[in-house]
Amino acid sequence: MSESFEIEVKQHQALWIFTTHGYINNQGGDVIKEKYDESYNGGARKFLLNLADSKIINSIGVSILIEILEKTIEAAGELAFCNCAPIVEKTFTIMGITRYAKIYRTEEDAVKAMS
Amino acid sequence: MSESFEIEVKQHQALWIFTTHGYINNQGGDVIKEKYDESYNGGARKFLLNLADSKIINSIGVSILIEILEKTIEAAGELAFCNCAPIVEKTFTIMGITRYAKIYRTEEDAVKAMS
Amino acid sequence: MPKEPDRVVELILPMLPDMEIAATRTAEAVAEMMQLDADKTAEVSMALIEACLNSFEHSQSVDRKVFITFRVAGDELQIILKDHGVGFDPTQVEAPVIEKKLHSGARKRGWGLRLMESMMDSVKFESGPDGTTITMIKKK
Amino acid sequence: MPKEPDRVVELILPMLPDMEIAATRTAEAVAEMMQLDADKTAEVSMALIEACLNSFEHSQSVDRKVFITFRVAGDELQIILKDHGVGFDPTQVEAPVIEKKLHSGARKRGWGLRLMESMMDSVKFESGPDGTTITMIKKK
Ligand SMILES: Nc1ncnc2c1ncn2[C@@H]1O[C@H](COP(=O)(O)OP(=O)(O)O)[C@@H](O)[C@H]1O
Ligand SMILES: Nc1ncnc2c1ncn2[C@@H]1O[C@H](COP(=O)(O)OP(=O)(O)O)[C@@H](O)[C@H]1O
Repeated sequence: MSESFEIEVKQHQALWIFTTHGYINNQGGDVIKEKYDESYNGGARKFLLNLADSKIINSIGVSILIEILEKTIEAAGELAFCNCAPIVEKTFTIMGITRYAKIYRTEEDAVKAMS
Repeated sequence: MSESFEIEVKQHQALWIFTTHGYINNQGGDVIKEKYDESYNGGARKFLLNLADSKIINSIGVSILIEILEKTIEAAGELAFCNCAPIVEKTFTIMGITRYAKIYRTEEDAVKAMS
Repeated sequence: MPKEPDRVVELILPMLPDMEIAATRTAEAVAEMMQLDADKTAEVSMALIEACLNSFEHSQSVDRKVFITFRVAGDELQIILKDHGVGFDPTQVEAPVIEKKLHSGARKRGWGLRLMESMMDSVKFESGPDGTTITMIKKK
Repeated sequence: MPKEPDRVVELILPMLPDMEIAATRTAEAVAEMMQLDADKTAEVSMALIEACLNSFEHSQSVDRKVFITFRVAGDELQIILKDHGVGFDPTQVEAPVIEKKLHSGARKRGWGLRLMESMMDSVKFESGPDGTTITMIKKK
């Protein structure tokens, strides 16, 4: 709600990890896109979004995630998600996003597989 | 809500410690009263209620707490609370309960003072 | 783009166990909209719980509903809670005193109105044979 | 003691940012009343968020309100959401396909109806110049 959306960015070798906090709506999506663009412009091509603390999303927010997914695919990069709440995973599955982005159970699993 | 109220009972020397989980309404109050009566009938006279996980209460629930407070005072015993949410402490203060029952910040503080 | 709507949320609840908690959930969402702090939000919820429980328990309303309007106006949250019950005279309600309650045989209940008044900045009762309307205000 | 009321909760929300979250809070309270499990409750909330956002964004309703009725009947949760907007023809809405969306220049949006239909057991639209009514059902 009015509690603002937050995001932390960290780097593990070539992998950029974004940890989100809060509702992924249009504003939340825009914040993710902004951080994504910054690291993309710095040369990053491998991205992991840890959504453990984003248990509410909406289709406007997710459409922004599709934008960054498209950009990643076009650059022959890789984008994945981890720690998704069941409803988030279900949403990504319904939309077909899971055909283009892997979902890992934990951040550790993701880092291991993507490094 | 429909999630049921729970209570854990433990003993530290002569002090009986009840840790509550959930809404202290009429049902929650009844559960506390039942556990209180059991230990009272076994001879207990010193009681501590840890309310850390009961952030919602209502006046019906609190009126049951007044019953056990009365019974404790009549037996020259001692009843105290700890880890109260601000709203719970405020409620007890408004009602005057804090004149007859101490409120400790932590369980550790309470155990130290009451042992 | 049409003009911005008033910040008013209306909720109609059935008089059923735990429905007072549904009222607090809505109150919390409205409180967030006006960025009321956590302590004040909890105080609003407590007052609302007591107001709902009174209607549930005492109103004898036949439609078994409470009608709640939340209105944010500037820095104020106004809550109007109505039931279509038998009403009561708040001036005839005895003020509760803990020393009296702590005597054996005394009714321990009777704290609802006191709590509502203490938790809110103002509480007004209008009550008669068509029911009870409580208007409560909390300032930011 | 009057008879038990129907398990119906009514909510009227202003079309304001984040008010869809207020709708989910009420839905959660109703879901708890019928002991709907956590996953299904989250699915109901997601469908409700999408339905609200559509009314907020597309209805052009002049009163800027959505009217939501939650009804528990046996093992079913029925949600009726109305706006007094311009309406639309759901049969004319193109089904979204991720492969098309992933092409540059493509509109990424257009998932709301799909999500609502996938999250609920049934979704029915009635829409015309007086507005849109969506009836959604979730079974326990
Ligand atoms: N909505 C209402 N309709 C009818 N009577 C009410 C209502 N609210 C309060 N009352 C009356 O006022 C009295 C005091 O209420 P309250 O202070 O909340 O204490 P309690 O509910 O514990 O008795 C109630 O016992 C009841 O007689
Ligand atoms: N309540 C409504 N009032 C008017 N039009 C609506 C309503 N709900 C949906 N629509 C129309 O249906 C379209 C598809 O909606 P949806 O699948 O939710 O995707 P999106 O909102 O992202 O466009 C909208 O773009 C809009 O034209």
